Amino acid sequence: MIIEEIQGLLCEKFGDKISPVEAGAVHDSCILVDPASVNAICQYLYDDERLAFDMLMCLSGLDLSPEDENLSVVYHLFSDVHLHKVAIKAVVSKENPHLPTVENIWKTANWHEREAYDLFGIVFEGHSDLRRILLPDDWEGYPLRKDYKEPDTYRGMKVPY
Amino acid sequence: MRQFFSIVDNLSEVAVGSSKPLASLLVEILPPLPAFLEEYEQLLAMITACGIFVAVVPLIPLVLVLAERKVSAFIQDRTGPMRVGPWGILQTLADGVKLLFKEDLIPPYGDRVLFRIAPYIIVCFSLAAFVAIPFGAIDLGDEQYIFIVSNLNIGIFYILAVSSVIVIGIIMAGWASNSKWSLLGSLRSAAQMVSYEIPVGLSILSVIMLVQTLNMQGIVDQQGSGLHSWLIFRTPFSFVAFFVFFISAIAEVNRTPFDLPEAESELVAGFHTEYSGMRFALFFIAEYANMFAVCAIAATLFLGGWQGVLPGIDILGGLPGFVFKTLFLVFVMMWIRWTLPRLRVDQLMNLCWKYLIPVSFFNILGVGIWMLVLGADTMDMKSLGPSLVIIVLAVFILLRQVFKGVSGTKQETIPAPSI
Amino acid sequence: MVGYISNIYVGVYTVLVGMVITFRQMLKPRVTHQYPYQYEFERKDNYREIPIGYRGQLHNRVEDCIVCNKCVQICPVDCIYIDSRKPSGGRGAKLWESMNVVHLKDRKQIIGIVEGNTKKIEPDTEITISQTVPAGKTRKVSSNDVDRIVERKKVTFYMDRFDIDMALCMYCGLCTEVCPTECLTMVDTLQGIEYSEFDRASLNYSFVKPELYK
Amino acid sequence: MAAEGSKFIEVQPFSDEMVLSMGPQHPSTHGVLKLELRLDGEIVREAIPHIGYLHRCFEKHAENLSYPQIIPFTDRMDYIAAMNQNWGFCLAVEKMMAADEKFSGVPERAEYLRVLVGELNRIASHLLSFGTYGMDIGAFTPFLYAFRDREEILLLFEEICGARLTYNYIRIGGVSRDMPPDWLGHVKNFIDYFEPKVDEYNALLTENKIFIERTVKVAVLDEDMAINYGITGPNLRGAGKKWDLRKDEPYSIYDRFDFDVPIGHDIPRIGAVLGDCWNRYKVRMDEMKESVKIIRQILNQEIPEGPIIAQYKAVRPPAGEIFDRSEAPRGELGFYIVSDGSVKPVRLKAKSPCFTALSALQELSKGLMVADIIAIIGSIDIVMGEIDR
Repeated sequence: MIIEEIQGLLCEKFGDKISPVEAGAVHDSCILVDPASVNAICQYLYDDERLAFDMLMCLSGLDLSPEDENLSVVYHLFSDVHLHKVAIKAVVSKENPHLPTVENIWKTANWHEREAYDLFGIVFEGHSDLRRILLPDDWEGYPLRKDYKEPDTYRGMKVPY
Repeated sequence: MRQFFSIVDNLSEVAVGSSKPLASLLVEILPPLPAFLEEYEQLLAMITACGIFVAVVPLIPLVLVLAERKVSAFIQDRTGPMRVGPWGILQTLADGVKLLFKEDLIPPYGDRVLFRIAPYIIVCFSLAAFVAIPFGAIDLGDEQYIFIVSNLNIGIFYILAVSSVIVIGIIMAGWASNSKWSLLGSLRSAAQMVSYEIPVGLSILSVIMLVQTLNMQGIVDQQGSGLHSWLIFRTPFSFVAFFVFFISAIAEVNRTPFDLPEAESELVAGFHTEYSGMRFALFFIAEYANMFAVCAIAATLFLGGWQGVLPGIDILGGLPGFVFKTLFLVFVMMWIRWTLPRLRVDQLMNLCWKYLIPVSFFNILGVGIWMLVLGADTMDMKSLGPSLVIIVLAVFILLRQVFKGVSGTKQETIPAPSI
Repeated sequence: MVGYISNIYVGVYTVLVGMVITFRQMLKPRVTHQYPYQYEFERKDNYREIPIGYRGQLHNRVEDCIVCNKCVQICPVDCIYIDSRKPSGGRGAKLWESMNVVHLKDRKQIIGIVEGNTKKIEPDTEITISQTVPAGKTRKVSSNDVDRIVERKKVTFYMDRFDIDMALCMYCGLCTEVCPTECLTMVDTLQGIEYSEFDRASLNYSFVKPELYK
Repeated sequence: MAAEGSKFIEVQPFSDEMVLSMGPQHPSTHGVLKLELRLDGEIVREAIPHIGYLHRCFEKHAENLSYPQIIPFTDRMDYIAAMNQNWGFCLAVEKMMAADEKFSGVPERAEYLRVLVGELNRIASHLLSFGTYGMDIGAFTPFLYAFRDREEILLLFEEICGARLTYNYIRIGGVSRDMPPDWLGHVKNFIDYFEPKVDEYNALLTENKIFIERTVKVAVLDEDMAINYGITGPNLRGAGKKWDLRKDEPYSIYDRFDFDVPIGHDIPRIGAVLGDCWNRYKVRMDEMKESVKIIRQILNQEIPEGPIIAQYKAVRPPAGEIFDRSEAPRGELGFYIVSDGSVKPVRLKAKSPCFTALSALQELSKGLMVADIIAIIGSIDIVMGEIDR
């Protein structure tokens, strides 16, 4: 199934929560979705027999530039049944980066969401164990944001070595 | 005090024939002692012999550690230690010296007293087992002098009793270290050693039934008429009992595949995780001394002790032959260690309680029935013949299967490209 | 009961098979070597030796270096430091003209101006190299000894500093690939792999030779 | 910043339970993994993995480096199979570059070289996995046998790319060096020597009764759970799912070779069930043989002459984003790259197979024993460098 068909199916179900496929993208195309309903959309993608996306290949946060006021979360899904792929993207603001978790659908999202929280500060509501995963628990700031300034010291140690 | 010494004297009373410990020769050769020491004559002789053993036995680990490293290296395509001395033969000495100079760390919040005495307990009791092992015998005049510290008439029983005290030292070490790894290791070891006492005891029992004595020298004496008189070949059941004993002995001395107390991939180093310096070396000495002791016991009980393959050929009182047998068993232990993976705790208990103990009970039963049916004198050809036939047949069939299985893996003829 | 006995049999059997395999191994020759003693680390045909093109320690032949800064730009970990300045004399001033580097087959180099065709080496001829650096003499070599001849660009900068921090280097070899004069190389001999130091600061190698620019 | 505290296990005072901190320094956590165990005697009630001890900010680094400069950093992710990591990254970038007219595509000869080194590295990686798994279970000898044979592969790599562990060999559009003149002969020597060795290792360790006791029916990871956890590679195939990107979505020139995809089986003879530790381990042993098969096919073919690297001006992929995955020895290695048309990526995320595999540990380890934890970690074959990145 190609991405337009998937997008059509999603539009049928969710209507205006789905944006059209990003035009002009050279490589992979994403379906932009409303961040608040990510969980419902993913549940539909997982449950529907025609789609049956049973594998979350990758979940990544995305910050395009320091000037950008938005963060995105990209979900790369793969269906082991129909062997098709789709990427959906949810855009949240940098001030209030909240969106629902998909951990209840794909368990692998647990650690991926923790990583996105750790490095981008995106808060996944309803996550069972949302804490830093790669960085120390008392690290300040979210390093993969483009406007991140590294601290001078961490616990008395000089950071820029 | 005097009463205590008389008990010791009674215990060490010669039980069989006119054989005496070698140390009593000393008493006879030396000029007579002053009158007030006369009644302690035997005791002094024993102390002298003990002194010799305490000096000699710690040298065994020195050899065995190197042997283990070399055996493991040869199995694993390596050369082992090569730098200290020719072919690295002084490596253990160098390690010992290094450990001697290391700081003796005691973990804070640990139990300092127990932590300090635990290695001594382990070493003492593993050395104590050597007291009752006959290393050889020599005929002088009409008297037979045995290379033994004390010819106890309950020798094997004494050894079993002494070697089971070691577990107390291990638990002390684990508890006093104030480390969870140590504690886990020592508790594993407690469960393991207590359980494996039983198959050891039972398989010894099936031998005792054949020889009707607990005296170690007495057991050796009955195996004096050549290879076929060794207790391992007397009945098919004692053949099995040897393997049960050997497996349990490996577990008793905490070696792979039963080295759970010090499983390095699980428990870091088990009960001696927190030890350093000479105290750590003491654990090593105890481990290897123990290993030598159980192999010596196995050789004594099953493989004819210091008696030779043919009757009457006992070079140097049979000492080299006995050491050779023991070292061979030690080698097999090392060979097993560097071949097999480790069991899990519950499987270890399974093996003991579900396999080894039933089998050794079956052995006792079998030996009894064998003696009832074919006569109590197992040296008689009527009994020995069928036994040898069954053993040879079983070994032949098993080994044929094994070699068939091994050759299934394609004997590779191509050497490694870089050699 | 059958399962019980077959369990024992399989246990004994597989253990014995393993033991036979390990015993068989004991009779074979060893593969390990006594590292510095048993082995002559000289280049031979035996491929156990350090192979040609091994990525060892970095080395810069500053005589060839034209201070183009490409290595600094490509280095992913920024471990190369170059300071340079222009010679006085304004635009177009150069320290020396373009020259040739003659790579001999015994891994030595001669720098100078090669007379005649440098692209193609005819066998059994004599190659004359004049104005060799730094001696300034003329040398003659047989073309059979010559591996290749590389053109060396003209040098237009004084090199004040060429430091490589080998403690930072990650041995990716990208800098040697971009080097236009092939002066920055990775040493593929024993010196390239054995250069331990007690002090980390002494791993910072300085290659600059001020006497070259006098 | 949200108030947060590290989640540590708490036990009630005077209970029979004990908290044991396994790692980060521990002989068999394959690097610097820390596990917090809540133990009831020997039985594990709960195991929480703590990762991040080897975090080197790969993704942050990558945003500040040009594409060719990132390749040495991918070496350091999964340092056991660095060739495959190079390859995965280059595949993703090449896919983006395909839209660039000046990019001439990967030459044929380079594809063959890539498959050769990729499969050799797969063998090396599985050998290490086999060896360390033996050591985790307690058999030390297979470890050194595995290292002995892996050494031969490292020598081959040393010859072709000059490094033993961090190769930086596969570049965008090709490979960095052509093979030395007699290299294929050395590869053939190695393959001839190595192929019978796998049988020997199977007899020594795989079929050993103690090993079987330790690994069968331990930590069963069934297919549904594996897919839900996003677990791929040998761990998924051990659960019985026949899924291999080399076969099912063939990249490079894998469609020209004939090889099987080994999967796990229920084996009543030894009691193995789909998805247990033994099956996961056995899949790796079988895969080594399949890799040997592929290498043999290359050796029997004529490798086409020609250039080894594509022609292009500079690596400036057109703006856009891509998620591409390739089959590394430990599973599907994905790279999510967002480009804005400059020489540096805007965002690069590496989806490592070990990361997802380790996340299943918490669920797998419940109710097992301490020794089984070691068996699981070994059987999912993690490399901390890839998890922490």
